[in-house]
Amino acid sequence: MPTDDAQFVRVQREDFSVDAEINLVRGRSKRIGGISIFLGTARDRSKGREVVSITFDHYEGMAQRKLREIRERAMKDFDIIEVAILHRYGEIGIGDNIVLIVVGAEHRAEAFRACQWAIDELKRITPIWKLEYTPEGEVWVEEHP
Amino acid sequence: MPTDDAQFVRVQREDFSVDAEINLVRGRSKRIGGISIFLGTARDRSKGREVVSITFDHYEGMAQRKLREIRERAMKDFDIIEVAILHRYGEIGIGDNIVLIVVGAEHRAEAFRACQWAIDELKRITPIWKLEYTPEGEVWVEEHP
Amino acid sequence: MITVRLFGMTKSLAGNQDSLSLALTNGRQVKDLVELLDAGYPMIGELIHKKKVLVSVNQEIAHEETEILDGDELALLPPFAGGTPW
Amino acid sequence: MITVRLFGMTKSLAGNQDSLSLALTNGRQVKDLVELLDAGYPMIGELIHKKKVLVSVNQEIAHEETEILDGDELALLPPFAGGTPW
Repeated sequence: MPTDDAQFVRVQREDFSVDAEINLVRGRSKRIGGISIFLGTARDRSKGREVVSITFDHYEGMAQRKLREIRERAMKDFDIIEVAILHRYGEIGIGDNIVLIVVGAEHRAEAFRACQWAIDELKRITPIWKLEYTPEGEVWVEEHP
Repeated sequence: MPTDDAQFVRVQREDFSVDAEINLVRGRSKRIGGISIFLGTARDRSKGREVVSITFDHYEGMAQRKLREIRERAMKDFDIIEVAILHRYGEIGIGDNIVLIVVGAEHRAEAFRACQWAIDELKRITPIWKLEYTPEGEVWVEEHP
Repeated sequence: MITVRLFGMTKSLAGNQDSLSLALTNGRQVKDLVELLDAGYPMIGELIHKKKVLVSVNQEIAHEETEILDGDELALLPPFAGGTPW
Repeated sequence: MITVRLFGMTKSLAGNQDSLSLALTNGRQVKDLVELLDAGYPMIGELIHKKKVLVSVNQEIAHEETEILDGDELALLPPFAGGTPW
């Protein structure tokens, strides 16, 4: 079936509204009863360092492709109805939104499972990089969980 | 420490904004990096029956007390920073919001764990009842998981 | 006289009243209240015996021997159904 | 000439260029590209040998023997750090 990728998977500079993304997901089916959401925000500390702001760099094209792949696999492998995945790029202030995953399902257990899987997988395969600005200078963050 | 119960735990007739509740939670600490949210919405079917609308009845006073208890236990038993719990009462249309749990933590794994625990516990101990209107009549829903 | 608040299906079973006023004269424990309900509202009494409906005293789940004092807040609690059923 | 896109720390290691233009004359596989990088950008070459930086061809992670054809989209990918680190 054709998927509305461009709506449900986005890498964008602008901030997003969680309510708006929830409405997009729940608009897909009246069977949705449980929505699990993960929102990642910019903390003021990272590995003991103070962080002033963060800049995300992404591989345009490949990043979107990987997020689409995560959405499609989530919808195939879990008993869920819809998934939206958003990631911001550019400069992000402390406390601001970075990443959002919204999973709508009939049953809440599957919504939670798929949402956790999607954020783990996003971190693992999506070509996005993070530059942290600290009082001591800039650091490209390397993370291997 | 004194807690802001009335802000973070509410049983209300009006709809709520998920963004507003997230902002309430994230306003508590700049250490928050992962926010796990559960939103329960009204499905159009329940146990094979078509549902036209739902009315929630609650035990005013005891319901709030149980939700406060869930918030306090969550903050004591999990490595999280803040929790908001909201439940609506009165008539709720299909697709509309029923219940919201927002958990802010430094790390996402604990946010997910606490959020799942809180919704399970809410269902178990909170004196709230549901009347479903179906084409065949009204049914008080009995649920023992 | 004591007042017992009703919720959910217990309200329907009592003709859609929000509460019952009962003369608790032969004792001061929850089991005495249940005896009165058995007599006046046998379907509610049966649900209590089956533990499908719980009795609360001052917003805490009570047991058969829980004492009832003047001014206590009593309620009948059918199975909870908050949140979503799924 | 081939163009290799740079991201994250590989950009910093190449003097903040967004991409490198390299003359790939002695072969047409990813390992030939890596040899060129070893010569011109030894710190990047070392990260590739340690598998800390991956090479992608047409947006897919490539291996040493992956063929490089004219018009292919090449990139160097340091460890991903999307989402939140926690």
